[in-house]
Amino acid sequence: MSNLKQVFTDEKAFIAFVVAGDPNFDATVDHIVALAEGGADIVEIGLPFSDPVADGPVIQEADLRAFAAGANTDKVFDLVAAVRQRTQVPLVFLTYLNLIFKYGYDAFCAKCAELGVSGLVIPDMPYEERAGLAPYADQHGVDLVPLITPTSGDRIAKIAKAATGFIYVVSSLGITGTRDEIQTDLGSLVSQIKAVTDIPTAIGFGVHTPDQAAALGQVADGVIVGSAIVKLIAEHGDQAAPYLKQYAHEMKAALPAK
Amino acid sequence: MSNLKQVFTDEKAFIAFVVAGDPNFDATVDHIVALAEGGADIVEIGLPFSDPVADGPVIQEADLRAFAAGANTDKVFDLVAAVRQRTQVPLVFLTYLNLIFKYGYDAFCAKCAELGVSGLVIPDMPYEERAGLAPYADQHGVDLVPLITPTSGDRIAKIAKAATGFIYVVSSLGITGTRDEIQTDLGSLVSQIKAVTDIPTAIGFGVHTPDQAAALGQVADGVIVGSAIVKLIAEHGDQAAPYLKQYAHEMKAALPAK
Amino acid sequence: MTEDNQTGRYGTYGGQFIPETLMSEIERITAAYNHYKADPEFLKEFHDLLNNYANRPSLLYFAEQMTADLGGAQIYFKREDLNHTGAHKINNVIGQALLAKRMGKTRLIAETGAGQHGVATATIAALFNMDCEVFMGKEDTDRQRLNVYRMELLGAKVHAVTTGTQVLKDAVTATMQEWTRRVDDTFYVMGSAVGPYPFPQMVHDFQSVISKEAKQQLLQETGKLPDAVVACVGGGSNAIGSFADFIDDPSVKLYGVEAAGDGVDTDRTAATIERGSDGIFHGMKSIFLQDKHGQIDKVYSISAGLDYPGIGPEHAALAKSGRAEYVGITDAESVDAFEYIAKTEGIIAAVESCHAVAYVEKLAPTMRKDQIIICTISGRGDKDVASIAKYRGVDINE
Amino acid sequence: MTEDNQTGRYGTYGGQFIPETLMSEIERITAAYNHYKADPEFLKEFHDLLNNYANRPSLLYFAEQMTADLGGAQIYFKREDLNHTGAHKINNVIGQALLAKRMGKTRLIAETGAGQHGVATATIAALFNMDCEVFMGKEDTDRQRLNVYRMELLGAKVHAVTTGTQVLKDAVTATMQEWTRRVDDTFYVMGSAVGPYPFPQMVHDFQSVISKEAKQQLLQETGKLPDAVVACVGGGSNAIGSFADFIDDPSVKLYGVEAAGDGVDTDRTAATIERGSDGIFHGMKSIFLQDKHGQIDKVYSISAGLDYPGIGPEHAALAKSGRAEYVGITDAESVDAFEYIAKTEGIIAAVESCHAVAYVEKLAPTMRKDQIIICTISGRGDKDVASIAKYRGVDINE
Ligand SMILES: Cc1ncc(COP(=O)(O)O)c(C=O)c1O
Ligand SMILES: Cc1ncc(COP(=O)(O)O)c(C=O)c1O
Repeated sequence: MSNLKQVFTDEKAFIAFVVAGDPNFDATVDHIVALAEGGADIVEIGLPFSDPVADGPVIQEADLRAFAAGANTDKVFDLVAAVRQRTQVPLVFLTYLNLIFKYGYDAFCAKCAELGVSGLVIPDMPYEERAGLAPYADQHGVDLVPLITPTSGDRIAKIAKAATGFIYVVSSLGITGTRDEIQTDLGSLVSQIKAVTDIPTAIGFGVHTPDQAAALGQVADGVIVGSAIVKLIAEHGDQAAPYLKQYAHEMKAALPAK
Repeated sequence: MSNLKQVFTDEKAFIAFVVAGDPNFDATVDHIVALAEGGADIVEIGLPFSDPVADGPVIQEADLRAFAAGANTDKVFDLVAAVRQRTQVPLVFLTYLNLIFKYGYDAFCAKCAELGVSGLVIPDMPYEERAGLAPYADQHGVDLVPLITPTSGDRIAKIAKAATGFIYVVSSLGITGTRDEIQTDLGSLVSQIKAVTDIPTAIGFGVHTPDQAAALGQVADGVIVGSAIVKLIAEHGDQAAPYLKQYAHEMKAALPAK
Repeated sequence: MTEDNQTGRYGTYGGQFIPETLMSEIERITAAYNHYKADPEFLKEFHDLLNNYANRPSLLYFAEQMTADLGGAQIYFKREDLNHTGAHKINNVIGQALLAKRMGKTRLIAETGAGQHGVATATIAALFNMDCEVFMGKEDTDRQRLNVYRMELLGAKVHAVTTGTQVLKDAVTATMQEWTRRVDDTFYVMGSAVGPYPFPQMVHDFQSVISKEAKQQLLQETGKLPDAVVACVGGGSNAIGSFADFIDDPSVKLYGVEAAGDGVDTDRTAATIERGSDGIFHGMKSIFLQDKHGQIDKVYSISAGLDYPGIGPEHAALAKSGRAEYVGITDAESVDAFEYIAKTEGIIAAVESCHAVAYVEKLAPTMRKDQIIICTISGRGDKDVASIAKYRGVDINE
Repeated sequence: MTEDNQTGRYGTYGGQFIPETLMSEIERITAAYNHYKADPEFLKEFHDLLNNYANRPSLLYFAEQMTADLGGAQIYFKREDLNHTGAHKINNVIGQALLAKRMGKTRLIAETGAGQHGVATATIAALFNMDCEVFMGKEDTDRQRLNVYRMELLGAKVHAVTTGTQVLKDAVTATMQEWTRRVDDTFYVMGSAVGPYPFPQMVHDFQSVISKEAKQQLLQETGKLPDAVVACVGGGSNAIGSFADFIDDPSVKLYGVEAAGDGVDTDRTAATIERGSDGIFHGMKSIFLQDKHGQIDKVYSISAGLDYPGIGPEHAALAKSGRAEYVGITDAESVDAFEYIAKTEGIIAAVESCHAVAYVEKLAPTMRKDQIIICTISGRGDKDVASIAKYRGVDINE
């Protein structure tokens, strides 16, 4: 078990997502540092996969830019090593199970531990399929951050009970991407989780404005922003750092106090 | 019964074919007169049909030229009337049964009689299908010239016995068109006919050179030339008359004496 | 003896109006056919091929959605589209090719319009290991290169006919001419219930499997005869096959549906019986679209398979006697029906067959719910999808 | 409990590797399927639709010419090409759509590569009067406009997928995404024996009608089991259906034939089992064509239906256990086979199926004359004629 849970102890957390290698590896290092400086409590690094079943067009395009820059698992580990020269911000990976499987469950988790990557978010690994990876994650102290969605229903309890680090609460059906309105009754969803665990919750999928951060921060222990950040990178390319820092600052500031 | 049979009494007959209206009606009148002057004993006038099942490409193209000039049954009767102002050469029609059927069997035969058309050659009216037209032809003294072919076999007797005017002996299988070599044993075919009737025989399909005329004239009572004449008309258009006259002269001259 | 009660007549229609060169062969074919049609061995082989090659019996399908939607008679489809090669044509071709084989022929020739009959003939030639040459109007070979290639894949040689109007009737003429040229080893596989006797009769007999099966299937399912049978008519093979076993059941109304193209009253039509007149052509006395002098018309329909200026002589006789009724369906109506049956039943039917479907759409609502219509789906419509798109102005060029 | 002996495993393969958003739905589908697969009413309706809509049983055809020509084992074709819509796909689609209906769904979604599965799904949606949306890579919609229009005729909406490599695997991804977006009224009709459990099992069960019929038909005709069964493998639905009822007959050799494209040793291939490695993708643990990091390859074959970088988990397990053998056939070999079966048997078979035919051409001569091969002709090849012409350099643009 990692230190992730600690992040949520005193403040509502702002979790920022970038795709590793978008638009190139040096830029990603700068972007992560900028996000951390701006106030991001955790940076989620997307390790790009050829067929990202849970991701919308904004992140898919970022993946393509990353592939064009030569992204692969080894390169992303190198990236993390470079990041670690400049910041100790907690890191998690978001990726698909096949990349971890091919690297080897044990080797991948070991590498994460070595580089200080605290957790893994794996959209195509539901509760029922944790058994292959979980022993290695446990052994190396890497959290498996589960997703709970508006359709989870009576699956919530078992997922929440097995969670370590934090729980990724998916705001809406469908795939990643910014949304102006979130329809789900997130209050009820989070309280169902809280009823069985004290692991922190962070809401993602569609979150992009400080107003949303303020509102959702009332409901959960943190918010996760992906597409909105990736859009800034798409717009400003390797010059995006100051914009990201500013954005992180605004989002963090908008979060309510604990 | 017409006077056609008489044509063959003293000489081997040269029978020349033209398509009515190819390339126009005035020219056809000239062509018929020229052929008669050159020595043609009978002129066979093709009344063009949209779908001439027995005709090869040379005559089909002549048909198209005739249609372009406005050919139809009425126009062709007008043509014959014009021809009759200038020559009394024996005439027969070659056409398909539908045109006669649509004009009316009785009316068509009456019109032939009126204009001095002695016979009809109808490639798509075999012996078995004579019964509709024959009474009217008989009544108006128009000969139904039957075709006998290399495949007629034991049909020869009944066809020959019913024939009036002359018998069109088809030299070869297939459709009209000039042929350099005729494979059929025409001697045997003609003697089978001669065994049952004294109606004259004329050989057609593929005949075009004076040499062929000389040879086939030994076998039958006449030769019929279609495509070779039509080709001359295709080449010389409405200026074909002198060439036709010359050609008729050569062919007639090449025929052996009776 | 008048013209009208000789061999091979259907009332005043039919006959053998073909060049003398072919008459001996026609006599041999008649004799052979009369022999084999009563030969148990021949019939056994024929039915074995129908069942184990052509995939018969074809389904009699209750069109539940369409019946409910139209709210009248119960509609059954006789599904010839499910035959191997996708149309009723194969039934006839198997029969004729088998006869050809029995007669010692080694070469099949055939005409084709859009290619359906050509493909069917090439198919059987491949199976029987016989030579095959198909004649097709140049205009059609240009429009239907895919079908030309399909025939070539099956081992056939395809000739583009450049004479006349370069369409189906010219292909028939060219095939007859080829037949007069080489009759010894060659059998002309006639593509519809047309031509000189005994072809219309052979085609009638070989295609009658459609109505024989349908009758038995319907009796088994409902215990009843149909009240109406509806089939599209080009030359009339599918329709005569659909009618055959019901002709002697006077309670069964028979409807032949012709292609009216732009409309029966326009020049762009192929509605032979409504618009045509008696004539003699392609070996038969029948009804043809022709001018007053007897020149055969170039006809028009969106469906290549109905685009023929004549009709089989038995249909002419059935029309004259009133035993069957013939109606016209326009391009527009048939395209609507094409879309309708696709959306309601999930069946993409040949545009030819959709002429019959369109008539069923008119007929069914005028009938009682306890009444039954059998409509023959003569072929599948995959071949037509591109032309329907074109008709609707959709660009499907790849 | 290790990863490899959980729900829905075939040996070490299978599983349910999908987003949490779908897991409750997958649980509902599993429960519903487990209920209905034993429900006599459901099974009756399924078999009734197979027989009276899909046109089953399909023929078991003795390929006499080909058997004689190859001079070895007796060759039988199981003729799925004679099904309504022209391929085996319909069997599975009927089953899944019926389950969807029973679950109260009103909307079907499906991925499609060249269009076969999309057309089959649109067909059943039309028959069941359900909404239908089909996802197809943009590259494929451009190449296959005719099939797009065909689906539209059947009432489906077709989405061109512009993400990723814009081909089949991206269409699968897009369909899964659409499913996560709207899961309540929507059923994802999976097109092959792939995806998260219970899809591979459902597809197995619905397609097993192929081998059940074939076994019964062959026993009836010869009193024997086959010595070998040969079927092409894309995702593996046709092959698993062809194998299913023989898996427990150890004397029957099972051959799955993959598309080797330019060759198993080239980069332009789709021979998953020969060239791929274990991975986790599209909901399942199985074998995939991928790079060493686990990025999925863009694959290649002349046959759009075999052009998938994975294979159903049950095949992965059959390959691992050695119960079935998987072999690759190149484009060139399959095109030769396409022409060969057309010329010898008069059958234009799908180029997918011709991969199996090509393997039969190799296998039969190595077997004794008293031995028997069943080869499944999974679909008809009319759809492929244009691309075969193109492969041969023949211009068929109309
Ligand atoms: C599917 C289909 N239906 C009908 C026809 C019309 O022909 P017939 O009237 O001979 O059945 C054709 C001719 O090609 C056809 O292909
Ligand atoms: C005719 C045909 N055969 C085979 C396949 C391969 O799919 P599967 O392996 O699922 O049978 C396809 C797929 O579209 C197909 O259309």
